[in-house]
Amino acid sequence: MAAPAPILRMSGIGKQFPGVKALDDVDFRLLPGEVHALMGENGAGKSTLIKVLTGVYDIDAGEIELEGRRVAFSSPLAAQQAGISTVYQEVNLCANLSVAENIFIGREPRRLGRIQWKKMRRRAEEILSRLDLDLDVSAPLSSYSLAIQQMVAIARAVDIDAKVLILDEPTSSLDAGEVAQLFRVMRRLKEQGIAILFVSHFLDQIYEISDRMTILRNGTLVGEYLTSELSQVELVGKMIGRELADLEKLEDRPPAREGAPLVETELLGRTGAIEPFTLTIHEGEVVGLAGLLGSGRTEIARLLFGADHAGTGALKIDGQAVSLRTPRSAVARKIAFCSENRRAEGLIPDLTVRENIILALQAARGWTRPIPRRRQDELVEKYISALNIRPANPEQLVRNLSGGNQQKVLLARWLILEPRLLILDEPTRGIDVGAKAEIQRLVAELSDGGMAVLFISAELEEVLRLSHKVGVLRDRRLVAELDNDEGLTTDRLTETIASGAIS
Amino acid sequence: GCSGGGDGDSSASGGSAGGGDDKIVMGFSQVGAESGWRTANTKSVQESAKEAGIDLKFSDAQQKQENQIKAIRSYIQQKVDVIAFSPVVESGWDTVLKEAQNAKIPVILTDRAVDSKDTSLYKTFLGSDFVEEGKKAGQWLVDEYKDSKDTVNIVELQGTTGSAPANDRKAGFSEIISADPKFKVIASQSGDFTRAKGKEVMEAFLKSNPKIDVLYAHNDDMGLGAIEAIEGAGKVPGKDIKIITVDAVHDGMQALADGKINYIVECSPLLGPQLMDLAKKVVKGEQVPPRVVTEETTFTQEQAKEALPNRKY
Amino acid sequence: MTRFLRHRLFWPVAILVALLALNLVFTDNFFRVQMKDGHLYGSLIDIVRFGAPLILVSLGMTLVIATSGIDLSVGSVVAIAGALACLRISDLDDQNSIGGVLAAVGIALALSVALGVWNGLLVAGIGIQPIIATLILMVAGRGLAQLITDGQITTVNSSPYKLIGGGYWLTLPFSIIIVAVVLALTAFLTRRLALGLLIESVGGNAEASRLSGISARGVLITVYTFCALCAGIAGLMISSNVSSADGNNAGLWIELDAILAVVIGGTSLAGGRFSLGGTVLGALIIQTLTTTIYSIGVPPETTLLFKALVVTIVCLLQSPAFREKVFHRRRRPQSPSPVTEEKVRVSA
Amino acid sequence: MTSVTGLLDLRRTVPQKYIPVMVTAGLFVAMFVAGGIRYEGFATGQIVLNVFIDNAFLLVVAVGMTFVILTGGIDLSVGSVVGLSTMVSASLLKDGWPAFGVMALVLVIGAVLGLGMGAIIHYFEIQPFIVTLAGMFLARGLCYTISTDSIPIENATFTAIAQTRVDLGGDMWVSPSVLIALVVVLAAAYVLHYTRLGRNVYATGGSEQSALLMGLPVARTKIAVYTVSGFCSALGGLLFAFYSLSGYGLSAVGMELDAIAAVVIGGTLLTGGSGYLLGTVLGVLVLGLIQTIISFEGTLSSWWTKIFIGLLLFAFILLQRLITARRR
Ligand SMILES: Nc1ncnc2c1ncn2[C@@H]1O[C@H](COP(=O)(O)OP(=O)(O)OP(=O)(O)O)[C@@H](O)[C@H]1O
Ligand SMILES: Nc1ncnc2c1ncn2[C@@H]1O[C@H](COP(=O)(O)OP(=O)(O)OP(=O)(O)O)[C@@H](O)[C@H]1O
Ligand SMILES: [Mg+2]
Ligand SMILES: [Mg+2]
Repeated sequence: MAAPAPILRMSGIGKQFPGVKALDDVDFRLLPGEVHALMGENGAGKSTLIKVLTGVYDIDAGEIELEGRRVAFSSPLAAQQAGISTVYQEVNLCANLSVAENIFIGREPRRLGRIQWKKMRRRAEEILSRLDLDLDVSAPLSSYSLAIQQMVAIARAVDIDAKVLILDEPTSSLDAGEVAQLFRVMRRLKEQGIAILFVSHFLDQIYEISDRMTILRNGTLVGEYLTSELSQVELVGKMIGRELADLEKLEDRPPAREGAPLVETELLGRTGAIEPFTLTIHEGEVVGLAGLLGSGRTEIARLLFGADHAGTGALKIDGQAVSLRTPRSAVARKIAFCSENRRAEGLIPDLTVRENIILALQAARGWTRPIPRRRQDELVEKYISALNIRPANPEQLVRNLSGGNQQKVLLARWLILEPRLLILDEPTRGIDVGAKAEIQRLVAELSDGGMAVLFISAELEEVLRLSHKVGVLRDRRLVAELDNDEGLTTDRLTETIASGAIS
Repeated sequence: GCSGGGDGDSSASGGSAGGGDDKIVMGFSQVGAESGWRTANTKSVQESAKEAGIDLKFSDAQQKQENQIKAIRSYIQQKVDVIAFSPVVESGWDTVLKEAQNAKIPVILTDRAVDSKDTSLYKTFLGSDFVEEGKKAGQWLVDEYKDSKDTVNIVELQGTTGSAPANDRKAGFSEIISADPKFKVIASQSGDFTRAKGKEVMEAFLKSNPKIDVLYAHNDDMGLGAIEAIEGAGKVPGKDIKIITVDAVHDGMQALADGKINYIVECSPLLGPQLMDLAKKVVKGEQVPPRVVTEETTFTQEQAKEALPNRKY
Repeated sequence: MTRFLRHRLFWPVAILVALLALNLVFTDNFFRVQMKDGHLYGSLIDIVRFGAPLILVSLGMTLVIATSGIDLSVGSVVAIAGALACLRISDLDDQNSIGGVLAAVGIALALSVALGVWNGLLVAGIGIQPIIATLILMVAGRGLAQLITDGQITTVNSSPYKLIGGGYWLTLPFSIIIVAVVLALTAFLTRRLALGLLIESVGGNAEASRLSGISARGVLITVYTFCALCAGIAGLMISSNVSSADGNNAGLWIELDAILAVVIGGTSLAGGRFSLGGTVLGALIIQTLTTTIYSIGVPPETTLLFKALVVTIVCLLQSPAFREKVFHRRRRPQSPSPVTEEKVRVSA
Repeated sequence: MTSVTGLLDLRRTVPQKYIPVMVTAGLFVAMFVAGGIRYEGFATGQIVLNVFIDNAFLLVVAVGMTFVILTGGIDLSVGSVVGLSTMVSASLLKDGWPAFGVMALVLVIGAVLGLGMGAIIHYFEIQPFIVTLAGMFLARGLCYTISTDSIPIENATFTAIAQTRVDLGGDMWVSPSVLIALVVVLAAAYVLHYTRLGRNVYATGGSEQSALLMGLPVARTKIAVYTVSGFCSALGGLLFAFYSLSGYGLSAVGMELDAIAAVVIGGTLLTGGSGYLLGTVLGVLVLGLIQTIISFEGTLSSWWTKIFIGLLLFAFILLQRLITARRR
């Protein structure tokens, strides 16, 4: 293999956290002009490897060479100055600043030390339009959905003049179109000789974009492979250490049984967020929502949960008109909502896994009726093993969990509530292949047991696989409601989304 | 005047526009309301103003010099006839007093002095002499122990650190007793002019100093707190430990009459009548003495018993 | 041993012990506790007894801080409670009547609770930032206390009232017993019942808590009310201890000491996890420091320098980053900065 | 004031984010008008100027505090540093030091104190509250070490600055301190809006961790804001020394609360990352105007003064809050 000299080489890397050996003697190299996928289950150590490399954490063992020179970055700033540009797993931007600033902060266009705001905004618009985004760049980042924030983070990273670009699960909430945009950009950068490290749990994406992959398992190196020489099945086998049997078992979804209508909306809407829509969710039914970034899926979910106040329309539960003023009243009616933004709207980072899991149940019972500790332990144990949360330590702080495992904790919080309507907004964000299949199976099982589910995902396959009925959104309007019969394919969905037509 | 102390909030100044008729308008800027003594002082000023037919603009500076300066400025702007104030602190009044002088408004200081070199900035200063008070306290002690040869162990409860009465009462006292080496101040600590602190500090003193003969407290309140501590430790205040305080507030006088305190140096808050007299003279343009010391006395236990029934305060 | 060393409260305890030991050098018998007239008597007892009001206020403050709030008004509530109780008692025909004293205490505490609800409504109902919401009561409340006492010191002569802050019961100072009861109650509410979990989650991430169905508003009002109640009890204690109410000075600056105690105890001002034990230790450290200053005879002019020194040492020793940098330990216990918290803007 | 508004970008028709500041400004004007209607001789330009004259030092201190609070920190030492600055100035001037030497030294002392606190806060990861509280004790303690008495300032330069009036025509005037404070405000607004340091301040306050991961110099920023705050406090101390022409260990006790209150009333979030310097200016003015109103109200007793301040503050904040909430 007459490969060019690696631009980056990490050897014998070890990293120990209290109680967890996150990395153990890992070797890794990155060649210029390649897209290198870093693969592994949730908690395998991918993000840790990236953080060790970019100076977020000190390393315990091993060494790093960049362009043949030994380096040890003391901070992400130092790594950035040495030419490594990184998008970390959780969106790490400052939501209080404007979109333009988030792209440019630290390297604003200046004249005589004075920031040129106009120029900055213009250039930000340019950069975003190259990613097919048309945003008000002077609006604060917090006014945009998580997916858009993710795009902004990417925009920032690719604009930084770098030799190495690291993308840690940048696509976890992006839809197909956005991913395609990103890949176009990545290919262009690759042609310029930039080395790209890419992490994703979407195998299709990996096979589409990457040239080479390194697989980690439990903090140890499994090996480095050329993507073209490793089949998907082999890859999964190496990641989880055994064969994955039931990945595609859910293929055909039974038609919805005739449950009673659980939730009915009548022209429910909120100005500026979602046009009035009418939707019925039956017991035991899985309703999927499909649409592009910012099309209003999350807004529907929030209205149904009482997280936002509806401006117009009516909501009926069990045939009775109700108004959900707070999430609390929704929970009291056994509606659960698992937010897409686990960091801002989901987890309490300083509490333990156990506390995070029982939080909603405890809140529903009120503080005067604590859940007995024995019962807590049972429940938590059950879901730790059902969702394979690792490390399987209920007293671990959630902040110390890997991204995927945090997502599972959030799911577990709502599952133990045994709701009647479970709203899942991007529940499989950042979850590995094995666990994803597990979660999908769980959703199917629960709905068979009579639970209604509103399922939102950027991944159309997933929506199709699970739902009985798919609502299609476009420009904050519910434009179609399609039954999931034989005729419905991802292509047809994409078409409906694109045309905005009523079928 | 007595206690100092701090107060952590915003502030005030006072008086609305003064009328131009024959009634005298006086702007009075008080230090604050940090102690019972101070409120008695305020009350005295307010009541005697009413009696004297003087229109009083009152403002409370909450122990902040900047607030007093603001208040005085606002009086100047409201064109009052005379300004009186009890300065929070001695220095730093020249600028604003000059403004008053330029506006031809006479100024009277009450309770505390200022250290301006230019004494023409104010007409007169009415108030007690804190150093003198300390000296009186020391003198009583010297007389009391003049026959004894043994060392006299003294503990001192100081007022708020840095405040004028604390500084001066300490200085006056130690000036007198330092003449005789048998007087030894074995512990001296700030009790912030409050009962609670006085009690707390005294308890600590009692624990760390087995032999205490005399307590000198910069005001009655700290002395009263200390009495509780002394009783708590199983000693008899006034006998086992002799107590000297300053102020002569009602509760203090009561304790003196009850034999729990041995000697009180009066520091009267009732400056109102004298102040109004001076104000009238000053407004009329009459000559007034540059320094008017308030009529103050000292009390022994017997004198206290006599004086107690007809004390206003 | 290392587990012991790593315990959350190891450093506060060590500091407290060191301070006490320092006293021993200057005062013989510092640790001696004797029986005197059937009462326990000694410097150690004094520290707890004088620290009692501070401990109470700090307990309430801990819960408020855990919700990432702050309560500046405690000092004023201390003054108001004491003033009102003393005013009522001084109006009694028989100041020693137990019923009358109980009624006075009840009214004072009821007013404290009302003030706490007021704070809670401003913070949770109207959404004013806690520091400003409670600043309003801090300023106005001091005035209210002075209004009640007419700016004078209201002296009472009531032995039942005296019991609260200055009396003894079962050989122990009654104030210590009150503190123990309140502490036990707080621990029960927060750790046995689920209040603690809800408080920590509201403090850790308010929006996430709301979306989990927690009534953040209810939690906040509860917490501010509890804090004011604690301050009220502390106010009774302080005024009872000297049998008088001082509307001008009672509880002055106690909010600073209380916040300091909470922070020394290891609770972050950013909210989230709180430690009642740590707070009690923190308050004891502060009180011991005060006592130390008196007993080793630090002159008043240098008191503050001494305090600055001790506070600096305390917080340096408590900082893992400092220990690691100074004691040259090899491995850094990860996590870029545990202090940093994500802030979630509530976009409602 | 207007020039600050000009600095802020009002190109778009009042973007959402400026609404709170606009509301605060509107309420301030309303309060002034209400005062003018209620009290005779209130609605004059000099009243507003007096608010500036009497609060110039607070304004400067609050500017420093704004930097700190924007990063999500807090600085309790400012009041003591003001006190210390007056004390150092007074005692050195008494010893015959040259005025400008003293000023320079005082500013350096303030900045160094701030730098030290910032470094401890950042490198040892200790909560700003305790570090600056220790700083507060330290500075106040140093005051007493210098002297427990107040020391008058008789230096010619200081006196001249203190007693100069800058005439603005029409019988209105301001003190040089006001001009200094305005320069500080403009400079700070410029720094916050137009320099990297300023933007890093906002980013650090928004999320320190994100700022770190975005490769921003968080350490430098955090230390810088405490240095700025220390410097501003020292400068505020000099202005205070001009104002009172004396040094006193107990001066500016509790000023940290006034400064924090001004910043927060101005709409800055104590959690950091959001707020404008114009808001702080308004906050100081509101506090000052409340005092002026009270002085015109006249006959309030000591306690009613406090209750009245509390009520005015409450009314102001309630309206501010309600109007802002309705607009959203
Ligand atoms: N700060 C920390 N403290 C303690 N343990 C940690 C910390 N950060 C990560 N870990 C642990 O290290 C391991 C590796 O985590 P890492 O985030 O690298 O996983 P990952 O491969 O990125 O997983 P995912 O796909 O879910 O993002 C996990 O077991 C995690 O719990
Ligand atoms: N193009 C856009 N322009 C302005 N605001 C947008 C845009 N897209 C999204 N937003 C904002 O993002 C928020 C979330 O959008 P929404 O809930 O509609 O997203 P979604 O359909 O769930 O899609 P996703 O979560 O994948 O972005 C909305 O409040 C909206 O204000
Ligand atoms: Mg990861
Ligand atoms: Mg969404």
